[in-house]
Amino acid sequence: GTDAAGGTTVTITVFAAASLTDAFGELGQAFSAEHPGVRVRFNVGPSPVLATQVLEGAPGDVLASADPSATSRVAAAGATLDTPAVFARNSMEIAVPAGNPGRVAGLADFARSDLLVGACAEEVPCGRLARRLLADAAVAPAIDTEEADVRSLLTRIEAGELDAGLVYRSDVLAAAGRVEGIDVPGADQALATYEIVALDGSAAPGLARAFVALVGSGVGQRILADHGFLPR
Amino acid sequence: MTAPRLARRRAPRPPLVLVVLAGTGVVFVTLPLVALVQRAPWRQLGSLLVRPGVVDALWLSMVTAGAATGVSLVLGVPLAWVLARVEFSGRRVVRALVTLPMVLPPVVAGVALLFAFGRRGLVGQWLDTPLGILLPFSTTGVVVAQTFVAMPFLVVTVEAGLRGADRRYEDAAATLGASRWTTFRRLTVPMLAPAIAAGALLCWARALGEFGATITFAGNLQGRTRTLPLAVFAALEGDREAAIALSLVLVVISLVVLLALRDRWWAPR
Amino acid sequence: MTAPRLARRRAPRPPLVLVVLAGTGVVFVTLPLVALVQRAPWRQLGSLLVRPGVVDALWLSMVTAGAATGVSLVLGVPLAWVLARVEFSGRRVVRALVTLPMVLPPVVAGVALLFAFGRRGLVGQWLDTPLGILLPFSTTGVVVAQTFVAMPFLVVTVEAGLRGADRRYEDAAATLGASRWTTFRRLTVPMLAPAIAAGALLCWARALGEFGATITFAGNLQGRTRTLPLAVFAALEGDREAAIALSLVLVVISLVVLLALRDRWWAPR
Amino acid sequence: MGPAVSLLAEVRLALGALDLEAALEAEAGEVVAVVGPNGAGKTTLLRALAGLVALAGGRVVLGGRVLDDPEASIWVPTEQRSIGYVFQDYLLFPHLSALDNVAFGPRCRGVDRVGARSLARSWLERFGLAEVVGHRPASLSGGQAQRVALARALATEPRLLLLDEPLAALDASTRDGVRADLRRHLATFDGACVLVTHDPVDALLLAKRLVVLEGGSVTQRGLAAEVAAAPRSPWVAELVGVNLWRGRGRGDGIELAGGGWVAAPSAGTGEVFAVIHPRSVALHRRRPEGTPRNVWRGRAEAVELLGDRARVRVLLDDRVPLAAEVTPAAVADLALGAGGEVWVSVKATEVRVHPA
Amino acid sequence: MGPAVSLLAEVRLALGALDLEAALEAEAGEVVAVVGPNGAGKTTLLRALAGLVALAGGRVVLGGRVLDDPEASIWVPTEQRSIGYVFQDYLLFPHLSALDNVAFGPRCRGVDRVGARSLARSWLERFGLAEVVGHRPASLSGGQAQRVALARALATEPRLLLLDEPLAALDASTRDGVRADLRRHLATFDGACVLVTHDPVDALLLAKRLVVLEGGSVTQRGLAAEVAAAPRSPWVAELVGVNLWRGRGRGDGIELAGGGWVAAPSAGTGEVFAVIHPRSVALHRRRPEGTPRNVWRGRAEAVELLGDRARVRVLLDDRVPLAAEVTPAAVADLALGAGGEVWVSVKATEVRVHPA
Ligand SMILES: Nc1ncnc2c1ncn2[C@@H]1O[C@H](COP(=O)(O)OP(=O)(O)OP(=O)(O)O)[C@@H](O)[C@H]1O
Ligand SMILES: Nc1ncnc2c1ncn2[C@@H]1O[C@H](COP(=O)(O)OP(=O)(O)OP(=O)(O)O)[C@@H](O)[C@H]1O
Ligand SMILES: [Mg+2]
Ligand SMILES: [Mg+2]
Repeated sequence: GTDAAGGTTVTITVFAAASLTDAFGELGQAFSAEHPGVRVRFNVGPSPVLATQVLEGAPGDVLASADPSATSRVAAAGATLDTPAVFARNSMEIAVPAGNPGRVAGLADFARSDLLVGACAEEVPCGRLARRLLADAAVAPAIDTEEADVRSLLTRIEAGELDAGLVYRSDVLAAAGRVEGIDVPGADQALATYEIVALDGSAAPGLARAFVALVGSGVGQRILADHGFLPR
Repeated sequence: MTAPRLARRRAPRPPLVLVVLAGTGVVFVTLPLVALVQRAPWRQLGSLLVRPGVVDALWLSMVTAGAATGVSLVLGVPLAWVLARVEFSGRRVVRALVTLPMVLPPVVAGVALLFAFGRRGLVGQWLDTPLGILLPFSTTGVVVAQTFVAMPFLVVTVEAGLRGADRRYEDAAATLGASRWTTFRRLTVPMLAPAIAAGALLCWARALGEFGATITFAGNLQGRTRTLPLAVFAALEGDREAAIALSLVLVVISLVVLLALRDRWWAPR
Repeated sequence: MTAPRLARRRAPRPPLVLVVLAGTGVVFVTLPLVALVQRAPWRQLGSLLVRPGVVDALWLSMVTAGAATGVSLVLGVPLAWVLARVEFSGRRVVRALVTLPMVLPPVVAGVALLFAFGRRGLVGQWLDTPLGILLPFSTTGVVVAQTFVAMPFLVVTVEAGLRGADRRYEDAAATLGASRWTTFRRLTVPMLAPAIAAGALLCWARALGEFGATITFAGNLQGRTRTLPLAVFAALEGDREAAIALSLVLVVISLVVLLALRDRWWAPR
Repeated sequence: MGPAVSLLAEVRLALGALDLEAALEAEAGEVVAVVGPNGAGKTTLLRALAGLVALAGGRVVLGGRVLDDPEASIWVPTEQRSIGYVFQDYLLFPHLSALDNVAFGPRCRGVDRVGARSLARSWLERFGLAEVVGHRPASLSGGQAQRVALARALATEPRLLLLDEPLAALDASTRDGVRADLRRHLATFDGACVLVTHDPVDALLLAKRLVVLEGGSVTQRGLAAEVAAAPRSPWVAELVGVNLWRGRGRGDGIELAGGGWVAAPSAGTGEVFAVIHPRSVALHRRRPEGTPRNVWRGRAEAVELLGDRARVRVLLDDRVPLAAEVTPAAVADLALGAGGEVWVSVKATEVRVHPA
Repeated sequence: MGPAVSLLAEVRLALGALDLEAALEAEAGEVVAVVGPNGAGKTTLLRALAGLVALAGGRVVLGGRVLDDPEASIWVPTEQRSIGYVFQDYLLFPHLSALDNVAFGPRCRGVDRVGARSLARSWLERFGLAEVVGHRPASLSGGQAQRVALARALATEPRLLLLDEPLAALDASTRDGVRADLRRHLATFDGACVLVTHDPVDALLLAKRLVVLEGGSVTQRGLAAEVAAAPRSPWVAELVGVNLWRGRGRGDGIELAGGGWVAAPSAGTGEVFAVIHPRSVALHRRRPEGTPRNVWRGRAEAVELLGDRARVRVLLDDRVPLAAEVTPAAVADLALGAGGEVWVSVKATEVRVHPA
């Protein structure tokens, strides 16, 4: 198939990291508004899983990943149309349950043994960033759990099971009211990067590239900013 | 007057130890469910159910879990029979292999399925190019993933049932001229109804709750591969309340199915 | 000369339909495993196993899955007995409740456990402040999560076994002066060995592969709550090869356990 | 063993199509045989005494202790009843050896493992089962299984023994031995025993009193000899081997219920039973002349050779069955075969009459 | 039914402690009774004929068709053997009604559902089971279950009937009826039939020839009358109700194997059996004077009353058992009781001698 013609509906499939679900939902609507007759469909999941799916021949048009290593793996295998581009960044904040029961003030509190604190596992980007921030602040943290992703960390904080955790700003925003965010000094030194690329297997490479372009455009960046992401 | 007395006699004081242990078990399992229900966003539930995608996911879950159970029955009951009744070398190995998917972390199971049935996979490559069949990202792929993960539960349960059964009834059937196939159909399967029902239930439940293998192998596409657990996953990202509400939908449906099916299937002979 | 002939007679030509279906089942289940093994990074395996954390995770998985199976046996077999043998109103509801954790998406199961046994949970709050017991983030928490998710498999299997069993043997035991407790211990349990073994196996496998509920409820800390599936998941994020290798460790261990236990437990009476 | 025990039972219950209503008494040390046709409710009666099936009404009292009384809401569960039960299909525990099957009861009643096993062994040896103590039930022959079941029931030294066809699967010689052993055991046994059997020899040899159960009701009861001498139902008559007809007494004869006349002295009036012993029945090829007052025409249905006697089953008027006992030589002389015509004569003095 | 069928079997196999080695022949339309003590291997023999247990050696041929021959590696599976088997414990399918149990066989052999059911119903009615056609086995009485099993086996019209104690659970009157019916059926049956039974009456009435199996081997075979007249083992003797001793002939008497002397005319030489009918045994309180040449001292072990006869079991020299049949009056006269001393006399002419 090619671009929309004669009123028939064309569907493009965007593989998106789970943390982008809501923002990309809006982007998809914006894209459909720009391209009548084109529907955007999302396949959301953990970034490495998405990369594996692409590498195993899953039929997708665009890959938007929260983990650059996943995109580079796909690119290295020659499964992309272009080189991956950064389209958003995210900074870290301390999240505490509503009311801050642990009286957490800053990174130094991560060393307190009377608190239950958590971070992501080292294998995932948010874990690496959290460790870098803690190291920069010379804090030896007493971490009680290393979560596999930000979301489960956030779930835990919301439930009051943890007194504090290091998560993304966008996540704090999404969970507004249930968690409170505390700024971390030097957070801009450790930013998560999000990459997007059109895929080689796309049946509609034109549309795929157009979607990538939309994400990088002013409209796209504004939508992302609304969801707490920093500009690329 | 007779009926209650009969009941009274049949069940004289169950032993305290057993009742206490069983009670503990029930409380342990029920508490989290109660907590979940208590914290559930009941007010949202109505609006949630009309959200686009939710009904799709629900329907897809029912269809795929049902299909996976069906496929598991068709392949798994004969498999259990062969394992229990036919002597062949390597039987233990086959039996162990068949039970392995149970212990594989589901995501890895999904990866393994991709390796096998993906477009570049061991078998998938032959399905794709000459035949044009693509399992991943199709509803069929969801069924494949669920079957792979859930069938072993059926096989193990039915095999245990077969091993516990008195084989001499099968002898009797043979003297009446029943081939092994007839015996299987008219004797083994009906006499094993409780074990098969239990196995199918376990299989169905495992398929219905299946997440890791499905998202990895079949992806997460609304209307095609996004089953309810995948929808819960997607929802957890933004709106946790919605995710819990969705899970409750799953729970309620299972409850209805369990309550409805039980008595017909489980009646003691 | 006698032995092989005996074997020949016992198993005259199994019906083709069954063999074909069973074979299809085996192939279907085995293919992904073969593909996984084929693509596994065998060279890495050695270095992987000596990585810090891997042995910890392995050991923790064994311990917690074993403990969860033990707890499930202690609570689940009596529960199955009560469901199968004691008549009480609401029995169907209890039975349905007990089977629900099977269909709950594991992550939601973890959330439910948090709601119940977490620091602010329904029961957890009383465990935490006055008693100082904190289940999440502890190895005990892992066992709790695994038990919650896996016990229903045991209960359903054993109940099916009990319903398939001939109750008149229990009558006979009563005439010999055996209390229901003695009957349970000395008659019901031994006669139900195949069903209990099958149930325990399902339960163990489910606990060993358990991921979602564990990570949600018990967290993920090396040496304390990071079981092998959690390690696999973490590795999947970074190094897929490592993840596959770790899964293979799980597979090999299960294979060893399955091959070792089977014959003693499953021997037909 | 405890003090002398006696059983007093009145059982009323409904099970499927069966309405069982039977009273039963057994003095201390006494054996009561329950006999009756298949499906009469014998097994169900035993199950009710054991507490395995619920009474709808009536009561069961053993040695002064009320075990079951629905009206008074008293009910003692089976395991507290001190009974021994030999089931019609044995119900040996399939996962235990013969030895452990027998040791199971003593173990439940508090005997330690070693004691229970040696007790079990001695019971098994008593019944000639020394060779199969280690066998599982699946590898026992039918007769061996039945003896194990008997040993298992006796080993608990119960106050009430319930034996459902305990010797049915035994071969002739084993049966004699086991019966004698059982008899000896019962002679020193001060509990009550209820024995269900189809074998008149077992009934007559083991029990003093008989209770005849037919279609759920007791049709006759009394000392074995009394019952044999004056059977009150065709089934009992058949059991004890005599012909029994029912009719109305007319002074010098009986008008049969289904039509027909039997000459008999002092037949009395009202409903009566006519009992004719097969030995008193003579068979002829032609109509006999002479003193016998009862002469009927019939058809020989079957000839059974029982050692030195032959039993011929004759159908009179194509309707009324009659058994005759003659010598094998007579069978040959008469050239009897199934379906052959035959004349029957019975002297009126040989017809015994009992009021119904 | 097909053409006339005859059975030719030679069975050798080992099962647990049992070494079975037995040959069996049955002509077309003939019934062979297999009798023998419990655990002799009768059931195992039937199972081997049915193909449910493997032959180690020998062969089974039915109507010219080799069913089993390990040497030639021929083996026809059970379901292709056209047999009917009544199992000792019935093995009725628990999930099917009596009707469907009986209809199962015809269905398997290609009869349509309606036909199979009406066939089944007629078989059940024939055995007096019209009332329980819809019952599941769990709600059948023992005797009803056995008749259903018999009907199930006969309904397939097999070429070879294997009946393992087919009448054991039946009450006396039902038994006579079912036996007569079975007899009638067997008379028109052109297949072979092997009947296992403990009941001499069944054996004598249903079968022409007997095979006696003891400890896995055939100890005697022949026409029923021949076997009864010249039993060759104590068990057969007991079965037919006579005393049988083994010894060595010494012209005018027999030296018993275990020691002791029995006077008998023309005792011959070599190994012989001495057969003494219980009726020929006289009992006395004091040492009798007179013509009887065999006089022994013994102890009365047991007295059994069988209707108008009493059977006394005497132990001679605390070792050799002997059965005597006397009148009940004699028992009273002698004041016989278990353990009482008694003198036994047997006229030498009453001792029958057969070469062993
Ligand atoms: N569980 C049951 N449900 C319905 N009917 C039953 C049940 N058990 C027995 N019956 C019926 O009750 C009647 C009596 O059965 P029971 O077993 O007491 O007979 P029985 O006198 O022991 O006969 P038999 O001599 O053949 O063993 C039978 O007609 C049987 O079909
Ligand atoms: N599966 C088996 N394994 C081991 N031994 C067995 C097995 N089946 C039977 N036996 C033994 O073989 C012998 C013969 O058994 P079988 O059942 O053939 O005897 P039977 O002649 O039918 O006796 P009965 O008259 O008591 O039914 C018995 O001693 C029994 O213990
Ligand atoms: Mg009965
Ligand atoms: Mg037998």
